[in-house]
Amino acid sequence: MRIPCPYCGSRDVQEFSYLGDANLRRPDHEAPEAAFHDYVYLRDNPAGPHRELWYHGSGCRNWLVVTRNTVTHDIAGARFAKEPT
Amino acid sequence: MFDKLLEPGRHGLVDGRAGVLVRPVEGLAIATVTAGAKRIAAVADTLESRFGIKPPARPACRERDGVSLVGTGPGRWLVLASGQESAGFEAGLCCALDGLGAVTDQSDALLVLELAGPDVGRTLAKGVTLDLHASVFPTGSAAVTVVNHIGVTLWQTDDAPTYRLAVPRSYAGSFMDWLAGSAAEFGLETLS
Amino acid sequence: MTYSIFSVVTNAFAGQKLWRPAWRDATPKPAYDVVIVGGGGHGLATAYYLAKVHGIRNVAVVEKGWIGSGNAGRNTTIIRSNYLLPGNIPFYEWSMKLWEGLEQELNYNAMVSQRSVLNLYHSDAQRDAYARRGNAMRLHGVDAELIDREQVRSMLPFLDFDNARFPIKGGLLQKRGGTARHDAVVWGYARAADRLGVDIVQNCEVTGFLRDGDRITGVETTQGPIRAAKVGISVAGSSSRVAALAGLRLPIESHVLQAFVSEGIKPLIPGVVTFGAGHFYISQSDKGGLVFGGDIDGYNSYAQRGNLAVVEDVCEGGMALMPAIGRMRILRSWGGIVDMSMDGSPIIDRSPLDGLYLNAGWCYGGFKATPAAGWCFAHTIARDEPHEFSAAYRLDRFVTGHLIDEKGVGAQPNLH
Amino acid sequence: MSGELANPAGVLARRGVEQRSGKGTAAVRRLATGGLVDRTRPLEFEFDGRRYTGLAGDTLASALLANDVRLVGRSFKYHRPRGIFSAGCDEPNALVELRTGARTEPNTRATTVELYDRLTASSQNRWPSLDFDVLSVNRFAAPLLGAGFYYKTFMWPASFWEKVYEPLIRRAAGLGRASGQSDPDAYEKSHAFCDLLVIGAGPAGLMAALTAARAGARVILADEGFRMGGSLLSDNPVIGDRPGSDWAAQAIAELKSFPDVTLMARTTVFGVYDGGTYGAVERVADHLPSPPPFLPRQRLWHIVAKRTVLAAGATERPIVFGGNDRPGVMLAGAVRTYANRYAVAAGADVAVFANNDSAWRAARDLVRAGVAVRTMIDVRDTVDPALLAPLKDAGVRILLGSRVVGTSGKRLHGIEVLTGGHRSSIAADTLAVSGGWSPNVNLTCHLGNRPAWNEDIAAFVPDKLPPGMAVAGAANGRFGLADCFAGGASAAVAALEELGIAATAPALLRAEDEPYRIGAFWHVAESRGPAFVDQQNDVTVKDIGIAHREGFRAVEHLKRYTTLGMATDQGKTSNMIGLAIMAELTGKGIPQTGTTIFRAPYTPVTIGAFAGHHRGKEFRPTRLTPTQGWAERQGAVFIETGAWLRAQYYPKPGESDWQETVNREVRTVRSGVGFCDVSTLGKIDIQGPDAGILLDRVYINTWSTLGVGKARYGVMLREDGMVMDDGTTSRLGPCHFIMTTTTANAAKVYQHLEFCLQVLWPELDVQLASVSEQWAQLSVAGPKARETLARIVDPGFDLSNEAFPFMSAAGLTVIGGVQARLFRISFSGELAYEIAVPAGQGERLAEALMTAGAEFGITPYGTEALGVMRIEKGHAAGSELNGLTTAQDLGLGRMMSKKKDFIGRMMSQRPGLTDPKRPALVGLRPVDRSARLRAGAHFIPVGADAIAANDQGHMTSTAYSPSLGHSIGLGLLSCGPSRIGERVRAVDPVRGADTEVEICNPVFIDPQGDKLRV
Repeated sequence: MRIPCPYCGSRDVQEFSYLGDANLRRPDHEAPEAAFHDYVYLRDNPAGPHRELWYHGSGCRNWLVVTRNTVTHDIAGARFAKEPT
Repeated sequence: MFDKLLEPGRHGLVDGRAGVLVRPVEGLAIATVTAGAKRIAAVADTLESRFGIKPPARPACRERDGVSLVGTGPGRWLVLASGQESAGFEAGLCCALDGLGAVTDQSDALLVLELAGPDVGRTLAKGVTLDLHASVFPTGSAAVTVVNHIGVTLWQTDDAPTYRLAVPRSYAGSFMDWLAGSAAEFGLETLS
Repeated sequence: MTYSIFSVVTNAFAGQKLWRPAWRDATPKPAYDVVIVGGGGHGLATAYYLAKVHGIRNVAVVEKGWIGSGNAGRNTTIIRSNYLLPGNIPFYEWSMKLWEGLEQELNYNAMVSQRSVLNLYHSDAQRDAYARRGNAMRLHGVDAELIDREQVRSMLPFLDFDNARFPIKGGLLQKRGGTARHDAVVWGYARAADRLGVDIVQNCEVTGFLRDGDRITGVETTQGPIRAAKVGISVAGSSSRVAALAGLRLPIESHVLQAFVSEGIKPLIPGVVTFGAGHFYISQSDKGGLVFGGDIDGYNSYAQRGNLAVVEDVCEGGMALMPAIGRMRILRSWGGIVDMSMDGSPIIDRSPLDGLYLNAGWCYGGFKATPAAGWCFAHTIARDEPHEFSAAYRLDRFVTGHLIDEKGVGAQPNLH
Repeated sequence: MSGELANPAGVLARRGVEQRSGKGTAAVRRLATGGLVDRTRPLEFEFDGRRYTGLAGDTLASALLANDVRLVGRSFKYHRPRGIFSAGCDEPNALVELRTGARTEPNTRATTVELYDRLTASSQNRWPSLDFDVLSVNRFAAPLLGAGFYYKTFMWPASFWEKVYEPLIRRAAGLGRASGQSDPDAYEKSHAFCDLLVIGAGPAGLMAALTAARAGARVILADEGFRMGGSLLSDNPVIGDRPGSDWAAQAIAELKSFPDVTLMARTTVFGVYDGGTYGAVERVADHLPSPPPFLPRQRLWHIVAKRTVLAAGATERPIVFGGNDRPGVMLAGAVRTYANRYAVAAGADVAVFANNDSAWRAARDLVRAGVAVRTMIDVRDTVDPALLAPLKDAGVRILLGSRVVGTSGKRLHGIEVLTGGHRSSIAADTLAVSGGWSPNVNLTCHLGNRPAWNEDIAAFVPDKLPPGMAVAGAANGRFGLADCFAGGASAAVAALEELGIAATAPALLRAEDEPYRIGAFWHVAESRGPAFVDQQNDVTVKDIGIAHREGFRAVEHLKRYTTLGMATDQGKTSNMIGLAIMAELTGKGIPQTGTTIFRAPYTPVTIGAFAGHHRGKEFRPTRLTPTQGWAERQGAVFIETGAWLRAQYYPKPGESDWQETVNREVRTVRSGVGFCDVSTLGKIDIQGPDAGILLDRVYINTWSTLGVGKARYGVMLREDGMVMDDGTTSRLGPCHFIMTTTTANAAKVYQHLEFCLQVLWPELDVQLASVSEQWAQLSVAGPKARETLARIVDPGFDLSNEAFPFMSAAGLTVIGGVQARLFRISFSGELAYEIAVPAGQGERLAEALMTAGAEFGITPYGTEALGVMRIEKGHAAGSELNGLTTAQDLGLGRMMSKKKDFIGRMMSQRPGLTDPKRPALVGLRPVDRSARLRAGAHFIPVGADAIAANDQGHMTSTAYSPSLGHSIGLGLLSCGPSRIGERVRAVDPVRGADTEVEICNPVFIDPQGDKLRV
């Protein structure tokens, strides 16, 4: 698998480490415990397109949001996580 | 440190001229310069006015008067200056940037190697997972990548082609083992 | 027909013509007491124990493909109970005990073979961690031995003892561990359940749930609706997808785990061996193939295949540990979709919806759990309460913080 | 076990050689003319101890046939004698043990082994000899050993399975033997990139490559064979007015002239992966007695291709009939290949049995080549007259509407043919069989696609393809030569067009485009004797019947229950027939029945190739500390700790064992001074106006208030509330911190901080840089630490307790102008400093410290003494920071700020994490001071049974404390801190220990910490 890093270009998956669902948002610290439980533990885990976080640790050290199909592994695109959607 | 890693001279195949030449690039002051998202342009301008080189916004290397700027990430550069004293070089950069961006001395963190020879491409292909073909990775291209499980920064300095690799100090021994093994079939000549 | 020396010989003379189907290919009735979703080892074992132990025989197992087409037929067939944490050991030990009597119980030879499982250690810290684990096992009455380098050498002389990057210093040995023939486990449970009246319905995919408010009353399937007083989900790899049909979100990610088998060779590796300094474990099947695997690919996936990086990582571990297998050839590789749970441990529990029960989150350890998972899930469904051996596998443990994290890596499924 | 089996055979083999005094026998079946073998280069080889001669260009199989060796192996289950069946990687029978000793390669297909001089091979799965094999008695048990036999028996008595049955089965199973010795050859990996990857160098592949090359594209052409050309070499067609092999040679020569074209012979593309990545294995030296110096045996290629043309050809399948496994029964295409390419007559008296036209052309070629073909049998009632003519002219007896029902002879000497109700016996030593051709669709299916059924050619053909792949030629179900050329060219043109490269198809070549007609026919129902579908696994038509009868009708159930297609040939010649027979039995059509899944690898690939050079010491890189060289000169003993190699201890002459050395190192530090390289700790440079805010959020304690020039101990949690890492972080300037992490978590923490800055709080203005490699950091500890340091810091820096108290940090210069950083922090509990200099100065600093501390008896110390002293001080480390402990568990709960949010705060409040009964950190000492404590022991109340119900925690770390003169330990004990003074048992059944211990404060030395502050 190759991931199109917006800075480095197409790179082998071995240069990246995977975190998971990129749609999760860390709750505000005033939020109830239940919100943190959902954030830390519950996942949609879809079969199909998935926005997910990858860290290009052996490259430009950027966190990326990669849109990848979990059934076909096709990658629709990738952007820097720090850039607003 | 280099001579401790690999005996100077010929390794692997001995007959014919060596397919790969390697030499350490010593006496470099090296620093990383990192800019916050909002100040990338300002930092780039400062670096340009100081070194007369426009810092690349992509993975590339620009060189002038013994100073090289290698793009290693958005708003992040590796700066290499030959014949400069590292602490002074870092201090100088710090004041020039004056808090605009972060400057970190890496002069002792990296072993910089120069690789050349007719078989350098075939040798690097054994570890580098990038396309180094001239049409894709011409002179001036750079990449932060991984070779033999070792993170390296790699850039091409001329069309020979000649490459430079910055290897983390603690991994230098293992890297040289990999290089010697991978170049053995072509013959490896270590220069100093 | 009961399998016996008599029936085997009779058939030999009858040109094997007397055999009957191992299980009936049933078409679903309109309603059952219990419908189990998923015709894998766990689902079929659950149906078997519902009928055998709890006398609930009006049961259907609905399978979207052919039985055993999921992880039951895609694993590396290892059975063991060498766990660390109190929530796990009694469960897996009960599973081991059920394995030990399985052939007689099912009248089917699942080739349960207790050839031992050896986990190698390569540092003093790792030795102490294995000592802690071995001691925990012993306190639970499970067999465990801590052996040193020379004992390992005498068992496996062909390991790399002289030139290893991470020297072998010893291992944790469970002699009762070993392997079983994975497909035979599925077929054995299917045949035994069928003989107790359980309907096994293949090519029947669940497309939704019948519900009455917050109560589940059956399933919608590609073969029509099937009503049921209770529905149990046992669909490793697809748990999130099926649970989503009932509107539930689970603490699970689906990941792909690859496994490999080599060409058959004469016996080389006596038991199961795991490498402590890389991702590699191996055993040799009765047919002679080296069966081995390593880490999951590490990204969410529903494709039953992986990528080269992991194949290489596994083989690098293999060559680092046993350079004698360099000339052996990989014959087949495959991928299974595993439920990676958020603490690396499974869930056997009632769901928040009445009438819906959950058996999920087995990560890559589901095969060895097959008998006990069936046993405990059947108990939970029949009695509406957790079985003592699966009492820790509650869905609400993530809320309360009573996690069962053998690896101590936290809520990061791809690291478990 | 393998040894017992092997040796007798080996002995016989050796005797065989001696008897025959190394004289090569004549190759009686070599044709006088033709072929693509080099008659000027004879090669000697040895099979089962007997010497033979072959020619350069032979495979082992063609050389054996040339020498009239028909019997080469025994089958898996019934040990039936088997011969050479095919001429390629689809071979089910002719598997041999190639080479000897540590280089032994079991299960090697004789049909793909390129002959080399002094090649040695032996037959497998037979004892004592190939001719007389004891286990061939199994065939008499055949009525018993049907599909599923094992599942129905061996259950009585229960205990016998492991003890008796299974060992016997295991010994009988498997084919070849592994040497059990370390593989002496090297392997490596490489990476390649191209516009167009062409898989297969037959007519379609060569044409695709030529088309792309002429358009200036970057092309890789890979072929599994040692000579490119595919069917152009085996079918001997005429192109224009020249032999196909000439045209192939010329095409290859032209391809070689392009700088951006790479020809990879002996290279199998075995797998398709995501993102246009293809796995291939190049057999660099398998055609040589041993790899030349500096060359690997095999090389694994990662080929990343923008586009791919699959031109992998097709595989012939047989027709299944009684006794079809007898040596001498071969695939028609193989017999044709042996004649055309290798100039070998497979037999002296050949009959052909087919259901399609290709076999008639095979027969025609055989006649042309001078091979005696007597009989042509076709199940069809009529065939194209154009096919009949040449055979009629040659006097071949033609039997249409006929089928072979049986065979005779150990090696084939006769067949029984059924023609319109009449059975007749026909003499033949070779039967060339063809049931039609199956396109090699494997690679089109590796990403999960299924092939589609094509009625016209009675075969599955590619359907949905992997991204970027096109299929051409026979692999696409187009068997005509002109079709192959045209298909290859147009596939290349289309692929390049998508890449914006303009290409034009070469002018069409004049080639005979012979029609291919087939009458689908799978097995002969009227067969006499066992009819084998999968010859290697001995799966018969009857076995498929059993599977059907018992309900194993899904094609995957059929495969798993009967083992059909699970042998080393992956059922290349058998799967199709097996599923056709099942379709027949169920009455479902073949497309409804479907195929099993095609998976990588296409043909088996060595584990060594996948591992490359990553074995032995090179399994993973080794990180060396800045003082490695110096420590070596000191005679230090080193130990692997994760990726690092570190000094474990520094023995002195006269010290009897490591314990004595470590005791001395600890005592020296506690009474004088010592130093230790702690450069392996992670060091992260944190700069920017919001650095303090970041630290407030990642650490449980408060940081924004830390003064410049000060250091502080910090603990960070995972979001789930468990401790992630700890370390000391110092503030070097208003916007500049330097964080230290544990050695193990350095990379993880760095990634975590980047996550916080890029994903959680991108608004924070903070920049990170890892400086772990930049600094050599030495811990200088002991009452004499200050006096020692005073001699190396440059004048002007005030080391006094007042000017530089505990938990201070500063930049300075040492040993004459070397830039350095000094931190007054202590892991050992002594007056201690950590001093950092640029890594290149590390050894100079070590030498300077040795000199400076000489009069105080300074000693370097290693990881062992470091560990002892941290345990004496009750500091948590790896075995306490095990990912299952909370700050509370480690006695650090009070550090948790109530005033701010930080990662892990919320989840750390869950009942399961705050339960007062949770095991918490305590110190432990043996009641009997002479007893030795061991980490991993569990705590059981005194007088209670050693059972799980009474388990109260475990010992995490232990050491012998030279300072206290006895063994000490740290542990996690339920309600521990409230039980100081109580006693429990440390139970360690796996090491047979049960020691009563006293619970105490985890800080054994200087609990008030006075020594730190002097």
